[in-house]
Amino acid sequence: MELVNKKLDLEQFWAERQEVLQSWPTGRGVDLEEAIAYHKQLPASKVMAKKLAQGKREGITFAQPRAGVALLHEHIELLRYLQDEGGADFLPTTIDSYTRQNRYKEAETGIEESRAAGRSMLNGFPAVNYGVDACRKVVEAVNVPVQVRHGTPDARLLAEITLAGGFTDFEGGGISYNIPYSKDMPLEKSIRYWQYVDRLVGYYEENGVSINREPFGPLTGTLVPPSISHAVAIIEALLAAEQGVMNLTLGYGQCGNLYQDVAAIRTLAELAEEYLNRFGYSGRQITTVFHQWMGGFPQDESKAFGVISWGAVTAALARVNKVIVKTPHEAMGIPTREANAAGLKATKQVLNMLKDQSLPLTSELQLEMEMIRKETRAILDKTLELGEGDWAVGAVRAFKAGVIDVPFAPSRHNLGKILPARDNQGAVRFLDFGQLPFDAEIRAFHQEKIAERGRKENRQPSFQMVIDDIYAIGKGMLVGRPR
Amino acid sequence: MELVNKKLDLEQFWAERQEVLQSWPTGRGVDLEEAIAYHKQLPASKVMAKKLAQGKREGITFAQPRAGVALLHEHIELLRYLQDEGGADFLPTTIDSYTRQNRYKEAETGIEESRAAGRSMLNGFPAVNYGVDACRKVVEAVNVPVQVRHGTPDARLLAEITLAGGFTDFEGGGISYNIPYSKDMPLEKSIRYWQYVDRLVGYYEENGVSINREPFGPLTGTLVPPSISHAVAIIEALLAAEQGVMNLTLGYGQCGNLYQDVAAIRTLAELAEEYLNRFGYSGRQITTVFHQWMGGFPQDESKAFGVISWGAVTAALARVNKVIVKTPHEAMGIPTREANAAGLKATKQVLNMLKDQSLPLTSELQLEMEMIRKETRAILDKTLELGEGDWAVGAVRAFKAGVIDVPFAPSRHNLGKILPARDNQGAVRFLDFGQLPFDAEIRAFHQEKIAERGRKENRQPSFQMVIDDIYAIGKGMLVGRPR
Amino acid sequence: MARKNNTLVLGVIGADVHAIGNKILDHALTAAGFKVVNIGVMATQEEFINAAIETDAAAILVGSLYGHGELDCRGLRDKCIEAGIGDILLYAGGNLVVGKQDFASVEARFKTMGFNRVYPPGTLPEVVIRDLRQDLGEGESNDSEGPLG
Amino acid sequence: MARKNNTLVLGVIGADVHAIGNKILDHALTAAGFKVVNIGVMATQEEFINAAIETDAAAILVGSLYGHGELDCRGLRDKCIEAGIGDILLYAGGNLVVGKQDFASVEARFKTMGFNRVYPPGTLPEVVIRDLRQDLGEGESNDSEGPLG
Repeated sequence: MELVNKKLDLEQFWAERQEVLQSWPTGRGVDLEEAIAYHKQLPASKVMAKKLAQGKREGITFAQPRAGVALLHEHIELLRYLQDEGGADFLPTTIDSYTRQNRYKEAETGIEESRAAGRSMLNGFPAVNYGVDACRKVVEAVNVPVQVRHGTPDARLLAEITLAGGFTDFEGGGISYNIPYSKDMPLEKSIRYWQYVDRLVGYYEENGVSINREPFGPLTGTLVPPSISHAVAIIEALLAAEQGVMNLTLGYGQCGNLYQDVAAIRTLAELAEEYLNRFGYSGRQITTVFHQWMGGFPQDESKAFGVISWGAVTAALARVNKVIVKTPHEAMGIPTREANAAGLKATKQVLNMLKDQSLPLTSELQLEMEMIRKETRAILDKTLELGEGDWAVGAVRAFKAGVIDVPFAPSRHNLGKILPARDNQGAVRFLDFGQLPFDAEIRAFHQEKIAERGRKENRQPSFQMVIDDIYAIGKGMLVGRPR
Repeated sequence: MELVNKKLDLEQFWAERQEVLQSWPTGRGVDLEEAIAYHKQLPASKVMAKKLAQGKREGITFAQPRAGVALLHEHIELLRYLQDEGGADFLPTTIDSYTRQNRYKEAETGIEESRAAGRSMLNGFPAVNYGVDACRKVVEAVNVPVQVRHGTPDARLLAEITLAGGFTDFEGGGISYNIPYSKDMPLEKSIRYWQYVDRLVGYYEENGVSINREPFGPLTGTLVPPSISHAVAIIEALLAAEQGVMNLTLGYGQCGNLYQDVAAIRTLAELAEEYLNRFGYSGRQITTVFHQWMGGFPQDESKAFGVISWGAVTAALARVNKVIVKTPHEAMGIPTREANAAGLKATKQVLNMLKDQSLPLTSELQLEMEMIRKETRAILDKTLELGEGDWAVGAVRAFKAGVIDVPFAPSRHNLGKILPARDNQGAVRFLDFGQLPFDAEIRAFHQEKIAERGRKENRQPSFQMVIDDIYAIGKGMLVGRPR
Repeated sequence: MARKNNTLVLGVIGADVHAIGNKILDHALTAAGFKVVNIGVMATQEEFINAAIETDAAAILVGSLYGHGELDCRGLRDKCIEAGIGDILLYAGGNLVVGKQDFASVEARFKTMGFNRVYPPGTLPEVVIRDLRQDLGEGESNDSEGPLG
Repeated sequence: MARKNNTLVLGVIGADVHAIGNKILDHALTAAGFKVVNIGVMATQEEFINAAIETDAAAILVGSLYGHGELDCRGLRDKCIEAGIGDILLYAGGNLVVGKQDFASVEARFKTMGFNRVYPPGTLPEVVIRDLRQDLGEGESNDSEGPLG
């Protein structure tokens, strides 16, 4: 099956669906026409795209936690707590790692072990094993839109079951849920799988049901320069739009420097709209999501509150549409529900206090924005060239050639040649460009920024800077200065 | 005794000292020459002015908690905990409210009741009752400079005992520790008392001992426009300098709007140096201190962490020299030592993460700075005119005339005619100017800012806005929108 | 029980100088139609009682924000009884004790001390106004400038 | 006891794809003179054991960041014994369990499972390098490229 960026033929889609739904017994519980009817009776307050549209109009930054446990009644309790005590504007259902790898038998074992142990032995909610009706119990137990969050390269069955189950937002994409989440999965395959997911969402849209799609912005979550994650997000938006997706939330993970982060959020929606319009996908609703610090966290909970709140300040000043919230237990693994609500409450306090403030467009901010635009366009335009006009083909070839290259990715299909490091103000720059298609101006900008740090620290730029930067935040610092 | 801004005659000072030291038995324990020798053997790391100078050179923002309990051994344990667990750069000794009113007998009862109850029944450390040697036990038990923080209109004996006790910083001033802390005390008297304190500090300086002085910046701590607190701080700096004070830290309490707060910190040292130089007091070390949110706090600890961290972000971006830290127990009264350390840790995490970032000088920031300069100069210049060239006389007459007017002050000697309220971006403006000597340009600026909020909220500017603003933060908001 | 007037004595007790809540309450209670006798900050028990007797007040509203409230308020009900105004309403509010303590236990201690209503920090003026109307026998009526005034 | 080489098998076990610590450790251990056989993320117990046999490794370093480490690591020591490398060093590190648990109890559970060293999240490469040198009989020597290589 040859990969092309073209809307899947409906008959071909129906045929593929039969296979997908038969891959695990719960697939038989999906009735698409009945699911469309189910969605149509959901109140607007439970539909992600509608609530996002309202927030965008009113300038609200919404807060959403991450959460998911193995047992259904505990998962529902957890979400209700995050809604009632934490004040979550949107709720998640984070899927466990076995399900992300389509290892449903091991997920089943995990459910059984969890029942036996009396605590969750899985790191998320195994939605496929539970099936459509259980998902609807989750949706019906809460008052706000619920999103599926996972990290699944082949999420076709998961999408079928959770969307039929009434979830109104589905995170991921053929690149963003492969390169940072998989070791061997070829991009051709994952992009093709996600064309299916997007085609399914497109079918819902064609039948009057709004489903929001959210490419996973932070990628590996550590020292990812904005132009890399922007390029991936925009390619996934283009691929999704081709399949009929109408509502997209594009993401970006906090790097830590205020100006770079605000510049990244402001350019993300703007560049996405530029490319969507240029390639004929007009009328899409584009919103943005900011992920609080995805790197290492301090073990101390008070210090973690500092990291969380700094993310909240940046989200507020960037006037992003949604922020994904960390918890004070971040360094210790999966948080208690109380810790999860605590992260939300600290975040919402900051968002509320800053809701009338923003960062004015200064020359510093304009420079950051302009560099992100140039870099992102350079990557995107070279990708399209490699794909001979086809974004899907281009994406595969661009990763092979290192034209798109994600730092610290586990995938064999990522070249892994670029090296990011912080500059003297903590912004993430390129220490090594690998095979990125950047011109002399862009290269000179980054080299000078890194050199400035080297001079300040009296050392040559090297991989040691990268190690120092990664461990720095656990010691309370952004820039990893020489020890 | 007529008040004039003139360095106290040394003989007159010695005579007054005898009275002061006899006002409570522990006064007999003060030997000034021995105290000077004691200070000279303190390491530089325990001397406030020296550590502040180092931080100012290196661009460090230091963090300091508030803390004080009734029993000596518990107070020492508390400070050590804040130093070791909280990482406090400077330590406080907050004095109890009875001592602040020179009610040493009631403080004695408080110590006894505390011993009986096994917990502190006072809201601070009664340093006068304990005397010089106990103060030195405090200073010797820790590794960082210790400051006396109180709120005492007549702090002459407290200064004698604590400075002889080895403390290297003394907060307060004849205006800032009267108007927000006292009901009946005439300004003539408190300013005169503080001339004594400053003369004592000047005497230490003349004998080679650096004692830092810190006028209390936040005043009533609620909706105080920057120009009001700047004017008071600068007058107190001028009065202190006349008495020989060489090291001054001027303070400002967070209002909550980033640009206004950064503008306030940046103009504070600049204006103080301008006036000190203009009136012949050159070569003074001027540093700045930023007080995290002094108004009502949310009861929820996670939300309180958000408020604390937002203060830390502002402190870092303003590049202030010191920040006074709140605790997650703020709304509930005096915090546990763990909560106090928690506030410090969250704050230091943010300061560390942001230590390489600052806010560039944009046109928005320049406008805020320029308005603060104009307002402060208007108040100061009118004060000097009223005083016929004498700052002490001018200060008394300015308060009487309402040329300086502190919102929500308990003092009868404060006119209490101005009304502050937030504008649409949360900056504190004047709703009613009272008798402030502002020209048409300044008035128009504030009126338009408040009118903008009124239009946005579809209501006439009124006292209800003020009430709403005061309760807003407890509900997570900065601007109190109509309910 | 119905009171003969709606005069309130408002003040901050002890060595406490926190004036913000006092000024806000003064404004809000006045706007709600009560006659407010504000004795300000740093008020003694005697000042509260004298003001209540002089103005024939129906209630004394004691604020305390600095943590010494428990010491300062002890014996106030007894002194009211001695002064012949034993049945006056006593309200207390603010940060009444040192340290973070369970509010229910603080409330219980103050009720034992003879206070009719006890409020935690951050209480809105509306709540106090509603309770005053109820305790003064006005029910939910907003007609506070009527015959009762 | 002295080992015959300083080859290490490094990998992330189970369905876990967290690659950052893996890449950092690979770099730091290599720079410290160890021969690192990095089998990457999503490695099975069998892949660890096969790589250790093939390269005659002295230690297996198991990373787990996603919370399933306890399930994934169970039985690894027994399989090593069955495969004839029962005395190989086993290290584990990362977010080994779901939820916030006392690290001492996590460490105890993993030691019972046959692991020689257990590390909490955020452990610096230096710590692992120091322990490896000690367990491999190199003492505090930095001469890791000497005759032992």
